[in-house]
Amino acid sequence: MSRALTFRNGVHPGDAKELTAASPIRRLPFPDEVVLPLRQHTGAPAKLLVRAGDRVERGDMIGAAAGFISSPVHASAAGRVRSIGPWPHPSGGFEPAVRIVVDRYAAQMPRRRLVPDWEGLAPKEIVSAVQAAGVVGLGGAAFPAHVKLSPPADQTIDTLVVNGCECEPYLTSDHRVMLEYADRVYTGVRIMLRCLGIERAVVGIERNKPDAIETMRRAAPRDLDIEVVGLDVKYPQGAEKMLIKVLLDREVPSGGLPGNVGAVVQNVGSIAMLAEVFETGLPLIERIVTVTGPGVRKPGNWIVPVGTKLCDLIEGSGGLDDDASEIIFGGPMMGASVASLDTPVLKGTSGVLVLSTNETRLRDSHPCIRCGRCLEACPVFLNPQRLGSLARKESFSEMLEHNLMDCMLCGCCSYACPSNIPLSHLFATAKAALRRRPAA
Amino acid sequence: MSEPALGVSASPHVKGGDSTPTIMWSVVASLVPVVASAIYFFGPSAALLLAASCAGALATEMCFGQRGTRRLCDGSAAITGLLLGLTLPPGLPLWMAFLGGAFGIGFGKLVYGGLGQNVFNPALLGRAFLQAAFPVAITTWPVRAESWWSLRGDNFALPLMSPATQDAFSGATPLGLMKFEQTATSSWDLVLGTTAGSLGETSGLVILVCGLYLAVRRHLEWRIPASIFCTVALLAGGLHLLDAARYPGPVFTLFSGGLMLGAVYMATDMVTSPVTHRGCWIFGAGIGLLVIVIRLWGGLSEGVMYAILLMNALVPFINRATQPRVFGAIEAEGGS
Amino acid sequence: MRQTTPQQDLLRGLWRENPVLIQMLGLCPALAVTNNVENSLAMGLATFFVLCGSSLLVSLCKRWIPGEIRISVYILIIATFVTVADLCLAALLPDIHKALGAFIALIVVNCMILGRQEAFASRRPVGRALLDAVGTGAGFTLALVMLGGTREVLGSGSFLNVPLFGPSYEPWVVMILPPGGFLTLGVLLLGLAWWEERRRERVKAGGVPAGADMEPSPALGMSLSERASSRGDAA
Amino acid sequence: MSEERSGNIGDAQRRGLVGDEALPDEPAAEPAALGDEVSSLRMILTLGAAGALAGLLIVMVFNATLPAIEAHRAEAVRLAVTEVLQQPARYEALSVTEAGLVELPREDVQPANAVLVYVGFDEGGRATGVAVTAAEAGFQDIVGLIYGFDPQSGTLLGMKVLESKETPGLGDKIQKDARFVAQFAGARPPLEAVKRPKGEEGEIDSITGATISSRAVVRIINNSLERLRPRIEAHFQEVVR
Amino acid sequence: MSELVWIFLSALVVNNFTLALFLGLCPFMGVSSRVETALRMGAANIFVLVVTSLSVSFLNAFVLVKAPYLRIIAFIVVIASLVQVVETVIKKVSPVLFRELGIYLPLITTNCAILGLAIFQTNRGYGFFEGLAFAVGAGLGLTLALVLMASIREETELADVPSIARGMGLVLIIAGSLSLGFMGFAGLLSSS
Repeated sequence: MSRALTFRNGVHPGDAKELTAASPIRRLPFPDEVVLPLRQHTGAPAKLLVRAGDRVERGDMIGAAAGFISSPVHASAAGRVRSIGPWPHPSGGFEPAVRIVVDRYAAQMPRRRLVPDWEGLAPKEIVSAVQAAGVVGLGGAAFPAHVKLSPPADQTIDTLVVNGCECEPYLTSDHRVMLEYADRVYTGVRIMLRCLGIERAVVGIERNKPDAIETMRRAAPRDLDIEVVGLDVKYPQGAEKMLIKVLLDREVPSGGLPGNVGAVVQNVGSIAMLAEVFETGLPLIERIVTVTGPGVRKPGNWIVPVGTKLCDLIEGSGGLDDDASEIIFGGPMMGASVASLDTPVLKGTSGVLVLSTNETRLRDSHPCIRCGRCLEACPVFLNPQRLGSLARKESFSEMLEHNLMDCMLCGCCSYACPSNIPLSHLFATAKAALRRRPAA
Repeated sequence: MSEPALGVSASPHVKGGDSTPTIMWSVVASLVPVVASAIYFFGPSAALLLAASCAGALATEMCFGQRGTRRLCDGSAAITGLLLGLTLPPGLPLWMAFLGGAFGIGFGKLVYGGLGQNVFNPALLGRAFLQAAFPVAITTWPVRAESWWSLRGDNFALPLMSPATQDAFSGATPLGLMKFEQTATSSWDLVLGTTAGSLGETSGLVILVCGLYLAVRRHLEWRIPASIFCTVALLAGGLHLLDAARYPGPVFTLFSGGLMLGAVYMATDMVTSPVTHRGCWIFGAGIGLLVIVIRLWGGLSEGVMYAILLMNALVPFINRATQPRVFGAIEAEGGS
Repeated sequence: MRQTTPQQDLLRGLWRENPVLIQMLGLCPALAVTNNVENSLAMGLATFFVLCGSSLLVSLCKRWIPGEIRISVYILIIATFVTVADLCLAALLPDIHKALGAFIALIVVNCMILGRQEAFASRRPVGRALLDAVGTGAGFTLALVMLGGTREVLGSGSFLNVPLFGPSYEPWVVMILPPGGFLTLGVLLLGLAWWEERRRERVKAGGVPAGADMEPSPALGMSLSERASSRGDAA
Repeated sequence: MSEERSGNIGDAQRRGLVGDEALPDEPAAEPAALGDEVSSLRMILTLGAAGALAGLLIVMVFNATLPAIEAHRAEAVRLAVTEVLQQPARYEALSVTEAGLVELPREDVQPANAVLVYVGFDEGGRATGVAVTAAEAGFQDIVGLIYGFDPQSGTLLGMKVLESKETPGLGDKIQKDARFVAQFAGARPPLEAVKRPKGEEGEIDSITGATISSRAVVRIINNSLERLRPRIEAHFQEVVR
Repeated sequence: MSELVWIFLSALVVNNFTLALFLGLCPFMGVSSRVETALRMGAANIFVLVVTSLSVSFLNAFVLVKAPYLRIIAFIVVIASLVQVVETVIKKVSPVLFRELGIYLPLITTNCAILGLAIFQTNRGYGFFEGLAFAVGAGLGLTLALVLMASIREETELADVPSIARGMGLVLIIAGSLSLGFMGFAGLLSSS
């Protein structure tokens, strides 16, 4: 096979996955309290359905989807709603959230099947079941899964791209899922193929996970057209556009979606979750989180209820090291640092990374010397150098002319910048400023 | 569990290895062998001149730099001073070297707002100023000195005063010999550096090795020197084939004058070279072309400095023209 | 609309609205011929002559010049005076005439002169127009001599051809070459901007009334009463 | 109207030349008194009158200054010619044409192919040499010079640079370096600029650091002589006054 | 032929109108903040310079032989009216071109480069073709300087230029640096 096994540009951060790559997925004990923000996904926040004092069972819907691109929120543990109000959110601010005091003595078992069995359902029915179960992408952005399963009529989808790259350093939850739940992944693939009405799936896995490639190859069902491809290790290999370029050699048009080139991309964790929802009959109320980093005593991959607070998660992982200095939700490249240990794990929280003072030592920022490394790093071929100097002068509209909107905030430019200029942060700020500005 | 003090910072939370001061100081470090060979060839004069030009550069940066002395730590002023010193003839009065360093930093860098904002290479701008201001002193090349310890000219001329011993010492560079007397210099002398010339331009081989080291460490954009060497070698080779008597061959062209120093250390100055790979190739080709034009058809025997300065002026234009095609942009729409 | 006093008309062009240093007009001669004081002075005076002559004439004749062809007539008048200046210089000071060369003829297109006609001489009484022309012309000459002085002192080590530093002075040849012209004026402007900035800071720090900002620089030897009167006008 | 006006002096006005005092304080400056329409005839008359006055003035000044200007020019020529012809007793301006060295009615209007030269004579009225002006590109710009040539001995009598913009301190030595200038007297063309003279005839020791300018001078003389020498040599003997 | 090439190159780079002779400084300072504008201004300049050169050749050959002292007046009048005529013609013939160049044409009348060209051409006794080469070289030279300056100024807009250098001070220093760089072309093609 003469396929280029990677995309152009990108960066090579050390992957640091050895901390947890060998830790099997284990369940942590239920916490005393779960906090469920109503905004856990891309799109409109869920509409609140409960009031303080209400008794909820595990799997009860407490927030309803507010539109097509939205997703419901379910109680992840049986208990009583203590209060509803602003709560620290991984995005940095406070968001309305439902606090549930977990009932110590509840069975925490499903009363009845909340999600129907998928076999025998029409594709349309599967999609609405997926939405009702609150399934979203688990890779980070938490894009509602049912949207991906119902492409617009003008797009002809021919391939499902299964994203097993997990290119962010440190994180290993997808890796473990592929090792431990390969069959479940393929069940999910089967469901997705059914919904999309297509036959073909391509699995892309970075080569730093040879065991996962091996397992996935072996587990691939013979009746489906499935290809498992080992890819070069490079960040951001797992970005949709990069992955489609590598696996299908198609370039998603600027401003377009994978659907424009006939592909749907979903990461293995989300696909496994899709299958799990139908298997267990429970909506998305728990997920696998990698807790890792030099600042935590016992790193591992844990299954926890959505809404588990950071402090409980850390405690389950043996507590913080003495020189732990920063906690990040997500991977080190795109994840956001959180200030409060009360921040809850969301549906989209793929990992919690605890860095120690060694990694977070403040580095001086220097003037840009136009070395061009950001251009060499940018996977979408922007000119971050120019964008950065425009951002400094706040010429946002001129930044648009330089294709700011194609930036996916992958952080490669900041990573590569020898002058330590927070480029992707500047771009995020500029994008936010432009979004706030009334459309001109 | 006690609440630890948690920091919050913007993503990404990991960083690549290089930092700007690292790059700068590694360039300075790679200049050490070049400086050493300059001192080996030209004795105490070389050391004095380098010190004077560095002093000029650093003093100006210190007095007028925006954030005072802190900027000195990034090493860029030191590089400017060293590079300027390396382009000067060994017999130049020290005050001129000092003036050149001050001019380069002041008008080549600080008026634009300091490091990273300048358009012209400060060292070369300083050199061009000196060339225009003191055309005689800066084209006076010493002939071989009696002992290593003797000065190679009137380094200690009083400030604002002419050097006393100009004519007695004047020799000629290989390029001058070629241009004005049609006398070739042997390739071995050129490669080893046993010729007359500026402090840093004689030891082509040392510069090439240091440049390779920098390129391997990725502290230097290898495309620019590669492009310059290719262009110069091709053009010189072609012309040499046409008329061997009139046009010198590629080896002579590559190793004579300041081409090595210019291509490896001056043209690759990150601030004043294009940011795109395509731009770097164009930039290098432009320098190569201008070097050949000025050397062969111009009035000066050496044109590397002017070629780089002129291409520096074109860099904003090259950057505009070579904007990468954004991922997913329709081919027909082109770059912008 | 602001009324101006005769003093203001005369002094404005000298410094505060100096055609070269502040308004950046007539740069072509200001840079091209200022490689020594002698040429600068000659150029300044020739321009002074043309400016005064044409201002006077324009102001005298403004009544009879139809608006539509105004500019053409001005140019004609200016060109006439320039030709006169050119011929006189050639007759009286042939060496300087040779040194200035084509740049005497180029006084015609010095935007400063046409600008003064359009902005001032064509709207004001003869006396005022003349005052303004004298002030502007003197300001132009002053700027030229400043430039020429700097360039000659550094570039040739002399002032008005009198050597200043003895025979072993190493001249900065660049100063009498084109780059020296650009750089000298650039440095002069940097200096002015720096001085202006410092003055503004002093004003801010010392609590001097804001009106003081508008007054012409005291460095030009205005008496205190004049300063007071001009401040009164400006306010 | 005022829009159009600002367009006319454009650049100057846009950059604040007009300043604050230019506000239309005196609309009288506009020819309002004459009504809105100004007839074309009036315009033409005004322009014509202005032009006529201008012409008159210029002609007057021209006539007044002409003698002085002519005198300066003649003096400059005299200085140059006497220098490069080694102090002839007198000299005359003649034209080199195909017919030989002839006198033309006007010095400043030369027919095609004719070149103005100055022929010097000794006391006895014998022609001693010709002074020729020539100009070509030098290092910076055109270098104009005059040289004296003695066709009988075939040697140069002298050279003087009349016009150059060569680099001060380097290139302008072709004008100021007496040693360099002196070499031309007695040199036998065709000349050659060399770095280290070997004592051959026609060698000119070029100025250190100003090789290009030195070579330019040599080239200008060589080229000019190449063109004129046959004619001058053929007809030189005829010129006796 | 080589004479024409030298005249062209000399006007283009060696004795660049703007950077070495200081002609056309008004647009160089005023119209050089954007590259697009600079390009248009340059194009308009080339055009007017060529037209001027042609008419100056004509005037010198047929009209001014008799009255050299009327040179300045004749040139300026002819240039001014020519520009006016050209403007009108362009407006009629090609509104597109007029939109591109039109607004710059009147500014050019008072541009010293034009009259400078006329006078230099006369003083040096250039004929028709020499004048043409001179005009094209000078026009391209002006455009080159203008565009270089504009692209550099666009770059410095993003820089932290110290407050005292903002504006013309920096522009003049950039011009000086460019002028230093152009000194490298001295002696081009005349070194034989």
